[in-house]
Amino acid sequence: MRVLYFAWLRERIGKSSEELELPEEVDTPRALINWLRTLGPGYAAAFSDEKPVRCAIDQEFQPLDAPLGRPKEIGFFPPVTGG
Amino acid sequence: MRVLYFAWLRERIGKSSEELELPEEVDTPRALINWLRTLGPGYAAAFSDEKPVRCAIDQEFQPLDAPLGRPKEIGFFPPVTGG
Amino acid sequence: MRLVAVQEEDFDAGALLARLGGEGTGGVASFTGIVRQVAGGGLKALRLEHYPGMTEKALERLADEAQTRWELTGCIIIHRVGRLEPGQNIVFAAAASAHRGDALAATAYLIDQLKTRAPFWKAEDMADGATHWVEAREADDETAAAWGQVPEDR
Amino acid sequence: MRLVAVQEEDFDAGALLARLGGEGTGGVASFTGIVRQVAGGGLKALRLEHYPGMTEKALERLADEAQTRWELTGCIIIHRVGRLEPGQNIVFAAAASAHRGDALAATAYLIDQLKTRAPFWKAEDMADGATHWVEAREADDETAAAWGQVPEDR
Repeated sequence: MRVLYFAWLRERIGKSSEELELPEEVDTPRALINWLRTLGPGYAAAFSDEKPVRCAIDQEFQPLDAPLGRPKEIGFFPPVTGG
Repeated sequence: MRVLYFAWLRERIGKSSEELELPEEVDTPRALINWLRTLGPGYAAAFSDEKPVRCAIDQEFQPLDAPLGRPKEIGFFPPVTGG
Repeated sequence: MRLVAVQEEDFDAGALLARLGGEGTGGVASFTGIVRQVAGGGLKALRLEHYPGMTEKALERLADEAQTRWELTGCIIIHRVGRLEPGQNIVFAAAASAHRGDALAATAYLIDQLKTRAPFWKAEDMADGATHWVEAREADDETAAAWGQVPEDR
Repeated sequence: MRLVAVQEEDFDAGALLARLGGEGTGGVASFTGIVRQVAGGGLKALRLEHYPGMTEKALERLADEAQTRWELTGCIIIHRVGRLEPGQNIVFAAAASAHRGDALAATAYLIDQLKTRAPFWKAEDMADGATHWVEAREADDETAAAWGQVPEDR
């Protein structure tokens, strides 16, 4: 699965996207966040607080507890600030 | 006093403005309308129905029963339709 | 920046918008009114008449009111008069502010109020030779009044 | 007429407005967002990041919603990305309709919704070398939600 990071999540993790093989038990974005935290200090820093983290599954905004399914991509980012 | 007519009032009266000496008892726009009606058939046609007639005293919208005072000019016209 | 005008010539909306984007401006809202063909397609042209002198004063007052009600960095009202064909510009209102809500609300206010509080009159010249004066719409009165605290001046 | 774009280049608001004045259009409303200098004057530039692909889909959806809610003859949303200095254009939203109220409301809707439902992020590069990500404003959520019936998608 392609995982994308934006804004300060991208900066803390040090990359804008990567292909990851997820363990089967990762079934929500929140579970994915918990798993990502174990990948290294950058991830741990990016996801130290879940409150300002939003996500999109296959480019649709979803709550962190939405069923993950088998999407092509998932994006993590802070609340949007366009306009 | 300068009296101005706009839109279909101007068309029916056949002029856009004129200088008139008003009798002293004409003390409101409505009284002025009643007096104007006597000046000829064009005036009578223009003011046959007061309901769609609006006025401005010295270029300020005023109700027909406002005190006339001694303005420099008074304009009569239908409800406005700009924009 | 403030500009109020009554004119026969067309206006350049892009150039006007550019003049509103100054120091402290976060957003510029605008409304451009266009002469609309009537249902059935018989409109040849509008003729726009106004009350010279009074019109400019009325528009300046609307601009004053908008600048009092909202925090604006600029405000424009331009209204054309004379003969206007379907598809041509007839009116332009715009407001600039640090905040988008102020710019949007002020623009809506200007155009809503202008419809009922500025001395313009429209006649329609039809393709079949008929000509008639446009009647005022009650809905416009209600829209203008919905802003509240507008002087009872019609 | 419908146009949705995410681009680094500036846009020409006047040319865009002209494209919206077509058959049946009585009015065109627009909002142009401009990068505002911060209080104190220390902002050198904004950097606008977005989620390519998702952003365009989100903007197309907002245009769809506006065209469903109001009777529009046209609709434009353009959002710039990359480095933008104070005074430069950042976003343009416009709507055309037979009726002024529809054009004005749709334009306000587009810009209010865009603030909370399109994946853009702003970082501020300050003149003193500091750089920080702009935080989302709760007031923007409330303004967007006030339109009602918006999918709970953040």
